[in-house]
Amino acid sequence: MTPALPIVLIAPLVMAALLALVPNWRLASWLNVGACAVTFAASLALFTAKPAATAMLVLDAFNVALIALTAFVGLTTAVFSAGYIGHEVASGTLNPLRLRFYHAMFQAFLFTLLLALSANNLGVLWVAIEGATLTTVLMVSLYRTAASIEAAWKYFILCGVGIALALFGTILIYLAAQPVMGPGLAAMTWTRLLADAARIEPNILNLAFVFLLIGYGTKVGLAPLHAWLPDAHAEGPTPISAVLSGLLLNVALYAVLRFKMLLAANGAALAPGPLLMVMGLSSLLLAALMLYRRRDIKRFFAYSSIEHMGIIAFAFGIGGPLANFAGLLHMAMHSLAKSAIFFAVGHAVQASGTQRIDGIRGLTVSHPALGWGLLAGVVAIAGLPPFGVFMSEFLLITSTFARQPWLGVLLVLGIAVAFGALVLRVQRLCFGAPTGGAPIHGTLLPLYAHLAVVLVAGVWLPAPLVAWFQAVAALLG
Amino acid sequence: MTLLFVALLALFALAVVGVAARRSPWVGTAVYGGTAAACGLIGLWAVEALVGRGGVAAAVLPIGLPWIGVHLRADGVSAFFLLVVALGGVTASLFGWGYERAHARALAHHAADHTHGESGPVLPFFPLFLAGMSLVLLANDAFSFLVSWEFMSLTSWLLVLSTHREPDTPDAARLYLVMAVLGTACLLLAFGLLVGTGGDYRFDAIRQHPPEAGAAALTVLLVVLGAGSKAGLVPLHVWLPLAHPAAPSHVSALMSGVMTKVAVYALVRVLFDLLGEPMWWWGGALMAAGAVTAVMGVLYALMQDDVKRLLACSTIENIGVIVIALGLALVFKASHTPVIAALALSAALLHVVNHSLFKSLLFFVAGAILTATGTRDLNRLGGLIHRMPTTAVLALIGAAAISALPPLNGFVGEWLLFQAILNAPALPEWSLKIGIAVVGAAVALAAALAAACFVRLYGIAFLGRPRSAEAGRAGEVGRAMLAGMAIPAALCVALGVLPTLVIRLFEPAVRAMVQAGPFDDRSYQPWIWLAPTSAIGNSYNGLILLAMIAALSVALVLAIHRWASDRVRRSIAWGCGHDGADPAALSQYSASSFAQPIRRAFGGTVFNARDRVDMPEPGDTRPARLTVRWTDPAWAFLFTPVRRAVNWLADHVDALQFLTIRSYLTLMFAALVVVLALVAVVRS
Amino acid sequence: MIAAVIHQVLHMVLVLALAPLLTGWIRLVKSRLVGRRGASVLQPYRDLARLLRKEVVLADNASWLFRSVPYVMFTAIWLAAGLVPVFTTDLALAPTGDLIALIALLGTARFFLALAGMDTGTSFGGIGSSREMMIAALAEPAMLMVVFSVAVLVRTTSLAEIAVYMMGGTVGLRVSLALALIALVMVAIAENARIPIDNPATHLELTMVHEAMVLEYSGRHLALIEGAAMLKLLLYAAVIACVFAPWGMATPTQGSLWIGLLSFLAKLATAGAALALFETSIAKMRVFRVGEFLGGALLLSLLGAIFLYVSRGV
Amino acid sequence: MIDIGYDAAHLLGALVLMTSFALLYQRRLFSLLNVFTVQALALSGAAAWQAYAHDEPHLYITALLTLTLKAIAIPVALHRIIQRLHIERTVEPALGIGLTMVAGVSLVTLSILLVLPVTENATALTREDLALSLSVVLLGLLMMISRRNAVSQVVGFMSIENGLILAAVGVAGMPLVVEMSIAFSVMVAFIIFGIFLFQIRERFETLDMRKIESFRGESD
Repeated sequence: MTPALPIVLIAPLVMAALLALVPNWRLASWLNVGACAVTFAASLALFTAKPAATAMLVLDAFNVALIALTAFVGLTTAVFSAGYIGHEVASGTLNPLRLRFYHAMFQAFLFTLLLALSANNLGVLWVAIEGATLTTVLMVSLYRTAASIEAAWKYFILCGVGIALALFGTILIYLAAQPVMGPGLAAMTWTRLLADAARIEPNILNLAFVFLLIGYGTKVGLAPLHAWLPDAHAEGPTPISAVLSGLLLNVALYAVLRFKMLLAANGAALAPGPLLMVMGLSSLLLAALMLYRRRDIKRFFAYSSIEHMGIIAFAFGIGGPLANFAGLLHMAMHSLAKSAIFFAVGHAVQASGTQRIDGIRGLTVSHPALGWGLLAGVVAIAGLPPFGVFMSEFLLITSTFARQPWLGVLLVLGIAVAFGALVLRVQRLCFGAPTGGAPIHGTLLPLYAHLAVVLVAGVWLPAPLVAWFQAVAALLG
Repeated sequence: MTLLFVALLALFALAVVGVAARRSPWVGTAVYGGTAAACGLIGLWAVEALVGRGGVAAAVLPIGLPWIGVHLRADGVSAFFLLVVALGGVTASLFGWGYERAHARALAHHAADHTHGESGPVLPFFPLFLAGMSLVLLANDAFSFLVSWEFMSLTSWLLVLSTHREPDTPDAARLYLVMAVLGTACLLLAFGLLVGTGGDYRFDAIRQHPPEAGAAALTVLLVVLGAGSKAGLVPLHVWLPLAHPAAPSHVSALMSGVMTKVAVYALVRVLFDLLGEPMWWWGGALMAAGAVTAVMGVLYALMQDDVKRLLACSTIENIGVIVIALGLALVFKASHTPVIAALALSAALLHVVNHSLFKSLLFFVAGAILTATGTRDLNRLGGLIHRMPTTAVLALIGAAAISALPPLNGFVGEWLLFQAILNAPALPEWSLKIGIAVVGAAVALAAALAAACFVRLYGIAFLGRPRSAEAGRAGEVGRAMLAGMAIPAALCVALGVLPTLVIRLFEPAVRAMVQAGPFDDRSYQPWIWLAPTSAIGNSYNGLILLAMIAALSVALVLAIHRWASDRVRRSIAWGCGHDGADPAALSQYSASSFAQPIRRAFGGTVFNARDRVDMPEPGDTRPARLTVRWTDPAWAFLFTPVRRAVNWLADHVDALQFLTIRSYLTLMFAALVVVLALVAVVRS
Repeated sequence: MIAAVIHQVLHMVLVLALAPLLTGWIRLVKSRLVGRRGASVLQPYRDLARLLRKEVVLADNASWLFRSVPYVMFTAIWLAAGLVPVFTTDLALAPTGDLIALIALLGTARFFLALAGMDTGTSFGGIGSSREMMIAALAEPAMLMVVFSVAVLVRTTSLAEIAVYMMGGTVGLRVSLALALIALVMVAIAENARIPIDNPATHLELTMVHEAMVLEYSGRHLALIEGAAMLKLLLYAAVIACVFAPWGMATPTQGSLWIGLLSFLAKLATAGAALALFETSIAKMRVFRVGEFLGGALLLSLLGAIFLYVSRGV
Repeated sequence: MIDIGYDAAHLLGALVLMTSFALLYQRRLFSLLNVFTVQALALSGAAAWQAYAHDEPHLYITALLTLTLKAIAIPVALHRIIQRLHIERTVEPALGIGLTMVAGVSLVTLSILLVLPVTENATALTREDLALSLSVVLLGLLMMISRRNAVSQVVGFMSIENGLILAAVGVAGMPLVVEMSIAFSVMVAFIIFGIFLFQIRERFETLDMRKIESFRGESD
């Protein structure tokens, strides 16, 4: 097995331990970046040499791209966070001790995500996601403000219960598989399960999927399980908001999809599609309406994340090659665009000293680079060309309307309502007489890197990526 | 198509230049010059394509949707509309160059007392906007079509926002983008229906398998909604009078004169080409929508006091006329009388190019007025004919042309349209025969009202005495702007005098859509005569008309000055004792008072318009004031309720943000139990 | 071809010569009807000549537009008149424009006159222009609907061909034609500023429409405008005659010019008398009732167009 | 003959379920903790028995872990907190006890209805075990919903966890049970000693969630 995959996993783990010991936060922030760079490089190496699946780890068409994406967003976020915390320290909101903790947790969080993505074992997957919850809960409460602790508490309680339900689902899967492939690891290994899926008792699978959907779905942020998401995004440090939206939601959804594959391969089990569609549509419509009354900029974009997770869930729910392809593309595009937006928001909030939307005005005038970047990000997330989100929404809407007209109309309605809110806000944020004039810390490179990728993807997708997505789309049924 | 690609790439490159070199003093010249050149290339290519080989050229690029690629194809229709875009692009760049320099100078001049501060960037988006429109016309698969369509909306939105310091721009821009996206959504759904589940988004594939009746009907509805919202069909027009004027004038010209035509192109492409054999009622529906739009549009225009808003509303009217012509063409195509269909379609296309010309011209005029006086409010203008003589002449041409006066181009379009309408008896359906008579009345009414509307515009703005100090101080604008106005003005005359040439030019487009030409089975067709086949023995000749008018009036002048007196005495006009006494010329008719008779005749019922006259007591010297209040039915009955509904929902859903953790847990628990119960039920 | 050109020239001269005569005739009949002796039918010629000799008094802020409008509108109307066959259908200009073009030419004249009314910047000009445009806004569609119903019947809008077809007598009596005729007459009354829409002889500004517009004109300009108005009146009479009573008119193939000429004079005389009778027997209506009057005309013409289909499947 | 293995496991499982009913029933925090201790003991007993009966030594670790952490450490810690904050007397159920009971019973029936039919081909013990643990999970959830006090919510959460571990040990030959239980315990520990002890207390000087929830999102 090539060293690439181990490096991807070990680098963050080691760095997490190491960073816990580094007292100098500036050094730590750059070590953080370095570690992420290593991870990203290794993840790119995965494209070339694809190791065979082991009992614990697997690398296939589904997760290879997501791993690279995760490593990339991790890297850019680390770069962003280096500048971000500089300002936080300067303004005295964070002390070095907490920063040590923060950096360690950042790496640990990346580790858990990468582990979850590359896990070939249901147990490992569960442990990884549980670890991700733990680390993020602690980082959300980093500021120690009442609001942040309340957010962390809510996050823990809801996602803890979710995780518990997911574990129960996992046990049920094992229970279903064990008669077929005997006790032991085999009955909890993706590759094996997928191979013998057809012989597994479908009824238990159904039951298990319900628990897994509700469980992991909580972390995806699907309505009505979404309540933790906005507050966690709003109260934590902005880099964490970026990775929460950009990575954690994707990984949780990834878990759900793996199980969906299992059901699809089984054949006799209930089709989970309608369930996903209902939850997706409700998330979409709920979030779309919620956007109108938000006053806190980070909470605003957190709700937009819920909206997009809804769209994605709907896409996988309706299924079929086109919709699944659209869903996968949308996952990637959303994580890039949304984290880019959070980068911009972080700078904007620091520049204007408030998180209230009313307090931020005319960014394109006061900070042109930042303002236009934010605008571009919102345009991208709103699904306007030439950005990648448009392609996925195009595929989704057209293919849906051809098959389920009414659902298509609902989908379009939700997207349009959300769009109205986005335009309303972004115009006020980016145009008009400017408010905050403070200079911004750190580089805008991460923001524009993400936007560039999203832009390119909107115009041209590399063939191997397409091939992977199509393969996975076929598996998702 | 190489030439075309070069031009398009140049446009994109110019956008980059506009960003990169934004500090350089020459950037404006470079970008606008380059854009003009690129548009010139596009125009040349289009003409060559039309004259040369019926204009079919195709290409596939390895980008866009992975398994489809970007399909581009230029047939006659695309080439024709490309020509319209190119014309608009050239003139708008020329005008915009001078316009922006003038405004930069004004800004530098009184930067101190200038309230608005510098405006947002225009340069990068201007060429992109043109490129987007051209790509819409070239796209030959659903994806690239919608990408370019939405790209067009996006860039124009940003162009509108370049004036974001103006008080009412943001709302206009927002409404615009939301309406644009709703329109795109409709088109998305329409293409979803056309493509089906196969996922083959190529237009060629759609052409091979046109949808069956039900789906086709739904598609028509969706396309009319989608393209109509962009073109400004009532009641989807509400954004148009707000957004078009908000942009800088040369952009307004492009949005009103050209972008709406791109929407018309979408209608033509889908209804005549992609949907295969039409049903007669499609055309009926189009005509109904067009008739309402035409009449309502011009009535809106008559209610406006803002020059640019007035022009935008008149765009609505013209779009209505074009849509009526399209509907006629569709009806005749459905009833298998292709030659008449060709006549109607020619009328539509001719009106497309006509309107793009005089509407650009008039928006340029509005821009010139804005530059010279700093206001767009009719009631603060007046007497400009003395201070902006050249502009006044060009504006007069524009006003006369849009009022469909012979021998200018506007009239030719109307003439062709009426010739097509007069063929109604050839139709089988009774409803249509009678309906078309009504539609004809609507067109006539709209035309007559349009004349009134532009007498009002020109008379108030250019004639009479200045109604404000700014208007009194105004001066003629620079050469570039004048040139930008002169080109379309000249073309308006040329097309009016020699319409047959241009109709011949776009005959390939007509042929491609209705498989016949307006002059078919006519053995000999002298090019100075306009005598379409199906215009039963009727003909029109603008050239002779113009010559006669010129000759007769010259003769008249000479004769009278030779035989009768030619003495002239200047004196003060009888102004009811107001002579010098009202410097603000308040005794003059104002824009509102001019529109009053028509408001009385129509406004009361349509807009429930109310005049309030505040007449001072005798002896009181303050001037009487006439205030007009009116409501737009489209807002009152459609948009305000929708907005209210969304707000109501938002208010009520918002409670979910503020629940306790326990209630959220309960939600989760409920979800779990419900789903479990569902599974149990489904299984048993 | 040569003949057509000669006819055309004769025609243009003829209409020019007859226009004041028609006006004079109407005035005479009117004054006789109200029991006055009245001025001679030649009075209009004298008036025009007098005006032509007078000097022009221009408002100080009148622009070049104000000075050129009289010539433009006069030629436009004259040209329009040149399109209407009166004694022969064999006219060189006939194919240059049909009824629609004719209506549009009249529109051009009106457009410029309305502008001229606003040029001096007095309130009366504004009143006149705005009222004139409102009247036109209703009159023009009515006129076009008349054209529509005639054209649907005759399958052409070229006046010459309409005349020929009507003389063929294959049309017979028709409801829709009757309606169209009534509508056309109403339009003609409105367009020529006759009672009950407007009073050509009024001196009370507030009730003026046409007169208010031209209030600032004097001398040769006024002469041209008056002349144009007379031409317009003649033109409408000619149109009605040509469409609804073309009998006696010569065609390229048959009929003699003299008969055509005499019949035309006869038609003019009757039309003038009828108009005078109508005007003496009715009172002027308020300006804001004009809308209803012309709306009625529009409806009648529309009905006419629709009745075509009802009466016999065309 | 009597299958002692089955009976013992059955007995312990049932005991866990009974205790979670008892948890629902408790009014006072201390008694709540005591009942929870009993549940933990029963659970570790079940794990140990499973380890012995099916000879899966790694389950002993689980048993031991449960015993030390849940039966001893956490209850003691919670006792401390309760005493320090003087909230001995406050356990006010949000729903009435009776209602809670009814809900609990219906949940148990639901879980039995769900589990039994789908597991025909599993062993009787597994089926029982699964049904029991599902009921325990649901009851734990119900408890979290029906209590306002942070301590009792944590207790509810931990009883959910107990239910899961019961299920895990019940299923024959399930791998990674230990790892999962460890991960879970770590989480709980982190939460309790991390957020819970220090932060909430230093911020609010209370454990009543109503106070904490006054800082709900967008209270600005």
